[in-house]
Amino acid sequence: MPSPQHRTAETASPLGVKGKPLLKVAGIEKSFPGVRALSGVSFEVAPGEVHALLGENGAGKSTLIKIISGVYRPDSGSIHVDGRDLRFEKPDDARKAGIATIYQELLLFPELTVAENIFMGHAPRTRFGQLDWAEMRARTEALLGSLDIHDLAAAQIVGALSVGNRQRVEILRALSQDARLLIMDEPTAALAEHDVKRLFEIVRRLKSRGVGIIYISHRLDEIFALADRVTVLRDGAQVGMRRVAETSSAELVQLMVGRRIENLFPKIAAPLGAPVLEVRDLVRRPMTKSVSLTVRAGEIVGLAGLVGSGRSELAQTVFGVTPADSGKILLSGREVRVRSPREARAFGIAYVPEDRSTQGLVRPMSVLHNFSLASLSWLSRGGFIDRAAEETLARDGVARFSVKTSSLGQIVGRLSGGNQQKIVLGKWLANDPKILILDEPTRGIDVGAKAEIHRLMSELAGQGLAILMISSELPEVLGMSDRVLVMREGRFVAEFARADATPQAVGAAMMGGEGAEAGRPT
Amino acid sequence: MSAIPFPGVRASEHSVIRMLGSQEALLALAIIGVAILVGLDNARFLATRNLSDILLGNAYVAVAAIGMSMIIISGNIDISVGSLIGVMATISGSLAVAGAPIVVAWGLPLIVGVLVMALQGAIVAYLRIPSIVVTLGMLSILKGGLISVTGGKWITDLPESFHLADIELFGILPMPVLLMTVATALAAIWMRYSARGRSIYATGGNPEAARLCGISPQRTVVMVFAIHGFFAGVAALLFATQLKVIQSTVPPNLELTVITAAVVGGVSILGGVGTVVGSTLAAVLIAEIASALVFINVSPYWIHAVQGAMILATVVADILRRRRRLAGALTR
Amino acid sequence: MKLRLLTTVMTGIFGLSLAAGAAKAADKWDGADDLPTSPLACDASPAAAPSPKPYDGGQPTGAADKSGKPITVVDVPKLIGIGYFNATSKGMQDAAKELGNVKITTDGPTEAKIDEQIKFIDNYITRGVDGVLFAANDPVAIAPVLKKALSKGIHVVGYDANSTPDAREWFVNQAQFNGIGKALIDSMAKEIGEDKGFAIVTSTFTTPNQARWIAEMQAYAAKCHPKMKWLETVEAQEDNVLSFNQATTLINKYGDKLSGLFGMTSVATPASAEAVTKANLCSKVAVVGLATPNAMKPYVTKDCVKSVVLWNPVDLGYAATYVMRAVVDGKLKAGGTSVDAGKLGKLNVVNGSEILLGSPFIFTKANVKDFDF
Amino acid sequence: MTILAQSEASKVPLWLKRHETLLAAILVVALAILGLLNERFLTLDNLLNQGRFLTEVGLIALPMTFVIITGGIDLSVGSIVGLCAIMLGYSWKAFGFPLPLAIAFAVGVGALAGFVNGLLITRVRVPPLIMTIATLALYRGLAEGVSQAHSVRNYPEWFFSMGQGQWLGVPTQLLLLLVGVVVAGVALDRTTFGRALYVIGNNETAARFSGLPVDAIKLVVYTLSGLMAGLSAWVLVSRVTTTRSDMGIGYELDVIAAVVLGGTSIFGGSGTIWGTVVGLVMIQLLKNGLALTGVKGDATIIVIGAVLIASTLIASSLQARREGG
Repeated sequence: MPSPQHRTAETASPLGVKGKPLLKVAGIEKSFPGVRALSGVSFEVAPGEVHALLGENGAGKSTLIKIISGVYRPDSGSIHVDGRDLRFEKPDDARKAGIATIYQELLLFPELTVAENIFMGHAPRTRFGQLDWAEMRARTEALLGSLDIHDLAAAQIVGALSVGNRQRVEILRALSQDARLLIMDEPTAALAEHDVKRLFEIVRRLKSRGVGIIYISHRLDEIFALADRVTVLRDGAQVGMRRVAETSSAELVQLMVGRRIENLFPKIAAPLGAPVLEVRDLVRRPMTKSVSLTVRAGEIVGLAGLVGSGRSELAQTVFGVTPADSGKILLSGREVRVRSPREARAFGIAYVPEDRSTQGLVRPMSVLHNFSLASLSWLSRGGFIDRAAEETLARDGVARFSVKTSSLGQIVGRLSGGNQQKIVLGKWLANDPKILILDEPTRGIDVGAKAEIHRLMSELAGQGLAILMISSELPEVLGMSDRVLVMREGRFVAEFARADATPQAVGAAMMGGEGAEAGRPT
Repeated sequence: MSAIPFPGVRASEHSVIRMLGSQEALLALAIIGVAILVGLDNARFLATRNLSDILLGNAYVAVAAIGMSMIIISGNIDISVGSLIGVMATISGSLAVAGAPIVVAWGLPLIVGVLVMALQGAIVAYLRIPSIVVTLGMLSILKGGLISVTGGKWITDLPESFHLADIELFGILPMPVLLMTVATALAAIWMRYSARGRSIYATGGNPEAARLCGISPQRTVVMVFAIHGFFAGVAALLFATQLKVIQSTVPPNLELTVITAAVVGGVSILGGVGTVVGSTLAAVLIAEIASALVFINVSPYWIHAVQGAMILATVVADILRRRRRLAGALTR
Repeated sequence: MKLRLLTTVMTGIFGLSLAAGAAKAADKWDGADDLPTSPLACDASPAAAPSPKPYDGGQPTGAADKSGKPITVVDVPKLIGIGYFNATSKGMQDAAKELGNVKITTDGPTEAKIDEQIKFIDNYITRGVDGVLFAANDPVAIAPVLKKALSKGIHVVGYDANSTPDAREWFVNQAQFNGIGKALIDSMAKEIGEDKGFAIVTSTFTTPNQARWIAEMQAYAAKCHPKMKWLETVEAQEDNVLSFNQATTLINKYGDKLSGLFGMTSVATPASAEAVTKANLCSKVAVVGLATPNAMKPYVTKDCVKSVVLWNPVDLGYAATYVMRAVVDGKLKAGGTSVDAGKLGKLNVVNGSEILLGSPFIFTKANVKDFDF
Repeated sequence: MTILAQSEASKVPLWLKRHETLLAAILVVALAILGLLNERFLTLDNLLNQGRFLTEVGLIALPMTFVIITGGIDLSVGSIVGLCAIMLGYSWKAFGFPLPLAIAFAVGVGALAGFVNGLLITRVRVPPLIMTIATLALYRGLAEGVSQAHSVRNYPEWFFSMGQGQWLGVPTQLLLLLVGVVVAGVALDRTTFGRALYVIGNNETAARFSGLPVDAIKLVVYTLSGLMAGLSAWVLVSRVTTTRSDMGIGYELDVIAAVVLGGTSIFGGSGTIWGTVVGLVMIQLLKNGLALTGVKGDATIIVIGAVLIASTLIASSLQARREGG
């Protein structure tokens, strides 16, 4: 990666901070039932500038860009493009204003060709209003050429492309409607190393053409490599704006993490028992590459890593959603083969998934039925559900996790994120598991609920439960874990004892930047 | 991490050929294959007369299948098409007998078709009721309505000029075949070269993305149903003008035959792919097989079994094929 | 892989169907039922009057005596919405008008479905009528509900398609099966000669009347026109486009081997005629069959079809109504030998409990215009 | 039924209860009106008799409720009825099976037919709609092909007891249906199986992540659907005393209409047997009542079609309200 001096030299000229900003948002507020997503965010992007948005999950980055790209409407605040005050009713408005967004989950038509995907919705026409395929193909080739992309052809079917190439198609689509502001949401999260390099080249080209870019990433090294300025969000609020040339990763991490480590509920030291979960050289292509770990009774092992580093995939392999290709899983020393979540549950493995609404809960169903979901087998005799027992279970759950709900009949879809998460947790604990895997246990929930869940976790550990916690929030990892494992590209790259797990060291290891060798590589 | 089990470019070029070629080529092969097989058994089968009769007698299915393909591509289904054709045939015939100008007798059914289908499309798109329910309901409404209005009285003494299907352009080119080919060609071109045509694929393939591209899935669905209604109208004309009598009842199992043609034609049920050329070829194939079964002395009662097996085979093959081709997409 | 899948399934199905094709019994014509037949004499001489058979119909229990009083009657044909049954119900209305004290409504399923027809009759039993006229979709299946009607004191008279005798009182027989068989085969022989081949287009193999007729035709042909060659029977539901396609296929399949086509239904005959016309074979392929005049006019007037065999369905409905009235009035009792049917004069009772409408009617170019049904 | 009724409160979402009460209310009103229009309508005799007629459709409607709750659909039931009827007669006449065995065989064939549907739906992931449209044609074709359209008759007297006999004045098959209703109702309402159906219909992923055997359950559901169609075929054959390949044509429409009318969301995730029963009764009595009051058969078809669309509208709007927030 180029050195800072070189970077500033290159980006100094087009850095039109003084020039009229391309985009200027001010005092953006947005809240959802149960959560305050954004409180008064303001920032601007100049032509030819790469403006990075930094922040942990749930900090409000995604909400912000969804507002800028017209998916959400802000509760208050203004959006100016070229000084014109605009109200975006629908994504199309933003598009017309020259704003294009490349989401993490690429929005493409897998059955259609590259050219069609690029020009869908604004294709060139012949005099007779027919699609002009020749023209379309020509312009596609031109676009490809302009970005030196040679392994893509206009006629290819998008469904068959690599993730990197599909992303390029999205970028081309944005350019084809000559977007002047490009929003990239974690563009590298899913990319292989060489794809990342090519993405950088493309971003630099766009820069030099005066395209403004909002670049969202967790990876500090990328921000230093690409961005001119960086705005840091925390809990929906703007905590600082820095010019990249004048800041350091330490400062940024500090901004992101803030001083919250102290006011987190710390894990109470509990006596560690015998190993409960042991994983040996577990392989599940493509995301999990020979992983080994051990979790002991009463221990909380934190699994740090960036989105796309393979943490959730590992968890789901242990849980049997995507059974392992090879490797061993031992439960309390006994080797087991987990081929489905059903078997996993039977073995006493519990998994609180990262995506609450699609994987964790049945939103249209009641609190009662969600609580008992994982326990039906023991709640029923001869297939018949013991309603009394089921209701007691749910009541206890509501009481124990202080779930705020009007009744057991309440539809969970209507509850706040925090209460929903408590129910998912309760659903699994009701099945009293031996090993609990938590995937982003406090994502997108308010601080109060967060604290409660953390207290609960250490309480459970105290009772001898083995917990494997995946989290993208450093303070959470650091605050809660007895041990921190850092995962990158499907492998463990570092392990820290609680004592020497500092934000800087762990953060660095996660991002693979300088200092990755801190901590004993495993 | 490269999520792709096979190198992106080569595999995809491979699949381009597959996409454009496979279904149509396969069907063309099947058509020829059956012809030869049966021809060996009884050479008369290959007589131009017989082949053209097969086309003449079934062109209306092919025409109806064009619209059905669009419906399925857009991610919907229509069970009411058979009844609608019955209704429109009756309207057209009654008008002709009542002495309305032929143009009216031919034109009105088309309009009725468009309106009825557009209505259904609107219910599906805006009231968000699955097309299966809407069209099942419409099926019985039309069926019952037709009989209670006409009392099933046959329509006879149709004016000579009414018989569209009997017209032979330049004395050689029979109208049904002409309409079938022209309709197919136009539809195919429209779906390939017009933005609206492509938007059908987009809506069927990925509604969310379509929306973000400024395409309104709702409007697209209504449009598709309306177009389907138009083709159903044309089909009804061919159906009505073929014989000197119009039964003014609903042709049994017609919807099933039409859906079969569309599906066997390579229209993917998962929405988003397929061509009307395929559906037309499939319609021809089905008709050919029906005739072949007689030629090789098989009870036509097996025709449904064959149809069912064909849909099944095609759908399964299609799904497996897509699963393989989209493996890359699925792993992420 | 797709191709393999498709082909395997296709070949599988073909194999299956071929097997079935081979399995079909070759000893009798397709579509003929397996009941005993009674072919008439070859010459024109009327059949030796069948040995008088004792009354074998059923009897209503505790039917109110409505002789002379107005009655309401329901007519439940195989299905509503086809020309043929529109004609029969027209005849019934005519008769009702003449009699003045009969009210008839025609109602029935839109498709010839047995269980639907049963439900209709049952509903009318509940609703309460004095008489039920029916044309059975299935002689056996309809029996229980008809017996139920009898048990409720409702008079039951069949027409066009019979049920098992004990399930109804009388059946108005449009023409004895062997009579139709003879008429059809004779006129075909007259048109194409003795040693030519012909094929049959019928509705479905399960429709009782058609099956009966085909059986009688076969028996009569074997007896009187042994050299005529039956080629094949195809099914075409009650759908005229399908009938047309099937007829066309037959023409193309057999070429000059085919000199005649029988249409066994009022749908199949015009469709066959159309097929012949379209193939420009009017002079070469004769079409003989059962049909209603309106549908046949174009072909008869153009000399493409010489003769259409059919009793007059209007008369059939008309007669059925008179029989019903006679039964209610007690004028026609078990053992009766004839019944007065208005403009049709006296109709005779044959084999036990059937009233014979008369010999089948032949429509020709001369008279076809005089009919409108 | 009572178990189901009083369990509503805790068991199913409130709105559904409302939908059913609403439906029941409409039913009562409709009956009252029809009753006034024809005194023979609201007689025990007529009602029991209607029970006889709705049994065949009713038996299939029970598993169809399950299928639709899981978010699927089964259009092939009508054809399965035809196939099973043929198999019953054929195995008895042609293979010379003793009649009881023939019945069992027919029902078995039905189950197999359903199993095949389920297998391709779960393994190959063929969309249920298309899978069952295909088998709608295939199974009917097999029935027609195998039978060559020859019907089988002359069953022994005892065989008709199911279709025409009665027990304590109640039609035999109606008792069978009642048993089926109670079993299905309890299964859906009280068992883990029933619960799983709702979960799958509402969120299949969550069902998998909670360790439910999703595919196995779906397979069972479609097999059940076929099996009940087989039973229905037995009842039908016994009622009409003959076997024809065209039996059961169009049943799928009646069944789906009843289920959807009963408040089961065609999108899956909600519905009750109780509702389905109300839907069934409503349609049957509507047909009967209209016929008795002099409405011709063709007109009743129109009414049914309209009612179907309208009821789905209600259901889906309630669905939307339910998912709000």
